[in-house]
Amino acid sequence: MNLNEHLAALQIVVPLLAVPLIALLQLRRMAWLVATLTSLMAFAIAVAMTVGVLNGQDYQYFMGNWQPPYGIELRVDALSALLLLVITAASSAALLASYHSLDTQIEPRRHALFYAAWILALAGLSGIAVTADAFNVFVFMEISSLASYVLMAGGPDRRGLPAVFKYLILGTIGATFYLIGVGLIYMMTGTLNLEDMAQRVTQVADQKPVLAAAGFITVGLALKAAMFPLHLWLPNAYTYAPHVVTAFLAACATKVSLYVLLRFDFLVFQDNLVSHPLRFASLLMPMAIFAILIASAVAMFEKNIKRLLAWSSVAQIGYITLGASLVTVSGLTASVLHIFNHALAKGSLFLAVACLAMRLPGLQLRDLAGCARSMPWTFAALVLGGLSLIGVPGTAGFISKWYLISALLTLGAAGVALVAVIVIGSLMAVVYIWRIVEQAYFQAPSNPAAPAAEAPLTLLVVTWVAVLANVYFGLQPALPLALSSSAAAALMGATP
Amino acid sequence: MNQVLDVLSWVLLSCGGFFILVGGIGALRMPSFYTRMHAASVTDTMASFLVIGGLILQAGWSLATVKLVAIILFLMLTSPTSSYAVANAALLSGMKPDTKFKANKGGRES
Amino acid sequence: MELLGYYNYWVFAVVLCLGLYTVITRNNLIKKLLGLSIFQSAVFLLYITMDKVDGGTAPIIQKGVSDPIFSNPLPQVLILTAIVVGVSTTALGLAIVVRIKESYGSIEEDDILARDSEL
Amino acid sequence: MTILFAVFLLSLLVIIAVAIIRAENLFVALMLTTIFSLLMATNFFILDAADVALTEAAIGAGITTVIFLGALALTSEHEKPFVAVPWLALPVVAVTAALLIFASFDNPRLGDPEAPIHQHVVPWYLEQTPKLVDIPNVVTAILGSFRAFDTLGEVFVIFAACIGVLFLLSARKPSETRCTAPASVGLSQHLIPKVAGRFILPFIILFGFYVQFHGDFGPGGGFQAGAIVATGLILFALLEGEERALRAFPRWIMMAMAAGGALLYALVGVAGIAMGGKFLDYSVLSSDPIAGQHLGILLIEAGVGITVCGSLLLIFHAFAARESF
Repeated sequence: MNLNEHLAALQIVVPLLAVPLIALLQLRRMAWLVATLTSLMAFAIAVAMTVGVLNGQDYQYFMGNWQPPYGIELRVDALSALLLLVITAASSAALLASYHSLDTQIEPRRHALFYAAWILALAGLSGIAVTADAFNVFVFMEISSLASYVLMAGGPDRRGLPAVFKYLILGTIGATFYLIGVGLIYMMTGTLNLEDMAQRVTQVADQKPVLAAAGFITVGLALKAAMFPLHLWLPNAYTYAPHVVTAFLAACATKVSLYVLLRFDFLVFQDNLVSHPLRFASLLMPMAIFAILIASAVAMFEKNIKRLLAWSSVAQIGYITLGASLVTVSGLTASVLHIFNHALAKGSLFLAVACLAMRLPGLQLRDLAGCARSMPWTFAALVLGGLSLIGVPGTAGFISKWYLISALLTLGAAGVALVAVIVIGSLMAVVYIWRIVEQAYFQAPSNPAAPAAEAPLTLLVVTWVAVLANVYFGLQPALPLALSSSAAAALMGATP
Repeated sequence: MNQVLDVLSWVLLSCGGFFILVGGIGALRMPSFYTRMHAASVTDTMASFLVIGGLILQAGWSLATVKLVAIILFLMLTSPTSSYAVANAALLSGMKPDTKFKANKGGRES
Repeated sequence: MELLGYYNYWVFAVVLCLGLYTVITRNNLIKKLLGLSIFQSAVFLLYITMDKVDGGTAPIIQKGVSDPIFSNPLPQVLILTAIVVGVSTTALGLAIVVRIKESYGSIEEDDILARDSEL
Repeated sequence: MTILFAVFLLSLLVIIAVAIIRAENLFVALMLTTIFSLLMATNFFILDAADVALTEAAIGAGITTVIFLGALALTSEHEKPFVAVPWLALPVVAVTAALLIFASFDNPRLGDPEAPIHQHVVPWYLEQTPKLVDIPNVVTAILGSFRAFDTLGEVFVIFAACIGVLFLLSARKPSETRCTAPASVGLSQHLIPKVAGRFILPFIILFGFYVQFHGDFGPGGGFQAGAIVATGLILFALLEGEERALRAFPRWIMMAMAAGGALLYALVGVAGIAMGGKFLDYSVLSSDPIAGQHLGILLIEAGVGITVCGSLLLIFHAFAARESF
């Protein structure tokens, strides 16, 4: 039995097998242990597959040994491998952090159910990344969404409940739109396998239903990915979720929907709809620009640190879509690279926030005054993560912005204007990160409830591993770069 | 023989349809809650038995007949029970049955 | 008669939009969920409409029937899944609504917003 | 004739949808939604989707209503009168509808045998099912074998909902809303429902098992059977009261069912790998591939039924027991 050929299936099956076990375990430390081990195992599988993909191996798996398009096919290429790395790494880091962080936020007897939902979210997200079947994507999207509603509603603040309810409504509308789109394409092509679909859409003479399908799929996934005018659910849902959950989901949940969007738009529609690249670009680009400018501006005036970072996430999704909307290999490379690097930066920032929240549960900006003295490590991590978010050379954030700018500059005059947008966005990021730094480092301690001690050691260690990963991938970007450039080439390769 | 059965079953079916109509009109036009329920119960019992009886004649001796008989038995058990539950709930929530025959509610009768 | 062949699609569109309208406009959270389940049901209708073949029967193979016409089984399989997804979402949404009612004392969206801004 | 009947039912569907929107009493709206689901199920039946009709009737009309009722009992029945005129929503929704109808003219006509979906993939299923899987119900063959991975996902969707509801409703209540309601005694004071219910109960469970094991040959299978058996047990809880129901059928059994069924399904898949095939490959389970398929489908359908039943019961009891929590 050669396990290597089953890796693609094991990526989902291992977490799925663990879920019932965790739900049955009533001991919370045991539940945590099993969940963490599962997540680490999933990470190991993702690493193994990444190595395989870089060596040119093609992970194609037929579920139940039925040939596609009759059965369900799993497929891992460079893009999915990158996504899987992000998902499993974020989950593992956040789970390690949750050992301490969760105790203050959720009653101990509910922990086992919480971890079961967590691993379900992990399985759902990795399922979306692995599968090559349009309907299977929907099923795993629902698993991950249901699980993430549960995770987000776990926070102690009652304002989290209406926020999650809103997310549930909008998320369900998004998923249902996706389902309508898939239904319309299925009606015209008779297949659900993405590869097969891409070939058969070309033969559809009349395009009205396919066009409607493209619209529904794009809008539905944009809702789930919190793309600019459809981002309304995100800030509150992230703010009131338990801190480790925010660290996990902010790093990967919206990106997975973006991944499906890229897959559909570049693999299925690109080749087949008349002037598709033009339509795609003209719709997405303004949205991306608005996202960068408006969301960054809102973040500048935000008073709660978590909400500030949540708004910054909306802006960063703008960068990713901006790269994709160029419809060139270099633009897509930058876009995919930013998926990876933003996950690193945002993940480590939210982990640092989790550290901070151990001593300062309110997380209001004004309470931060002078806290850097008592929590030097936490704030150093916040600053480094912030630098990566801004895109300072030497950090991961710099690499993707550099690639984005060089992709834009090939466009000529219009490109320069877009570069200006990126520069303005980055400057705004400087402002909102500076507001935290200023409060924490340069204000005299005024808050009587100021923290007296550093966060627990394990939490700090996890945070610092994440932060140092930012620096490492800022100096040694070879791995994500190789993955994202081959992913971009594969996506664009669909066009002749 | 077949002809007779066919005619008979259609008679039953149309009678069933008629009682459904009557029940529907009654449920809309009767003056109070309890009388409406009374009218609606016609569709539960009389109408459905007639319709299913007609269908049994159509089906002849087959597995479908057994299933239809099972449906009749099921309806005989459940529909009175549900009517009871509804009426009981109405009574408990404070809806008084009109015992003094004041049918001229709304002044419809002189 | 030709146009009647599209009637199902129109009903799908209308019911879908009625559901969406309820979700967007109503303040009451339970009403929103009811709207959401109508919205989802409409999609079931879209899929099941596709599966019909003239003169077909349910796709259950019977011995002895020569050259039968079957309706398409695949959309049915997909919708079985979607129905279960629908009830799962509804149950989770209702659990959240119950928690909202307990901590805010109301299930009307504007009341909830008002109560949060009091803080 | 059938098409006229279908048109009538579909029009009724639209009317009821409007009525649901207009109803201000949530209880009324809920009852109308149940009628909506039943009408939908009838439509599915007319369109030859017997399996889906059964599922919609059992889950859409049955279980969903029960869960809604549980939630309504914990919240309130009346909607606040609706005042604001939705100037924005109306055009958005109208435009969506118009676009969909516009696009529909290029859709294949209802029942068109030349439609693309009847040409690709599906003919293979209809042709190969007797040879490869050899069970009469093609829907079950696709659900249980060809697209078994979707079904595995589906089982975990309902398990996720069950975990979520338990997690959310096991939170401590805010102190001001805590009350010490007496434990519910159900309908045990009412003679007629009690007698009738007790009489029907075994038949409901029996029917559930019939649907479970007849799924290979006719409409039915794990989802429907799980929902039907769960309905029977919920009826028991309604008749006898929460407390007695939980004593007869405690929570840990339900949890073991919900988790065990999902585990069983996944393990059947792993057995495929262990015996040298792919995940969810049943052909290797036995020396004869077709016998292996039969065994695999039987096992996973059992897993589905057990999980669905356990999860739905847990969800119901989570709502029902919240009052006295």
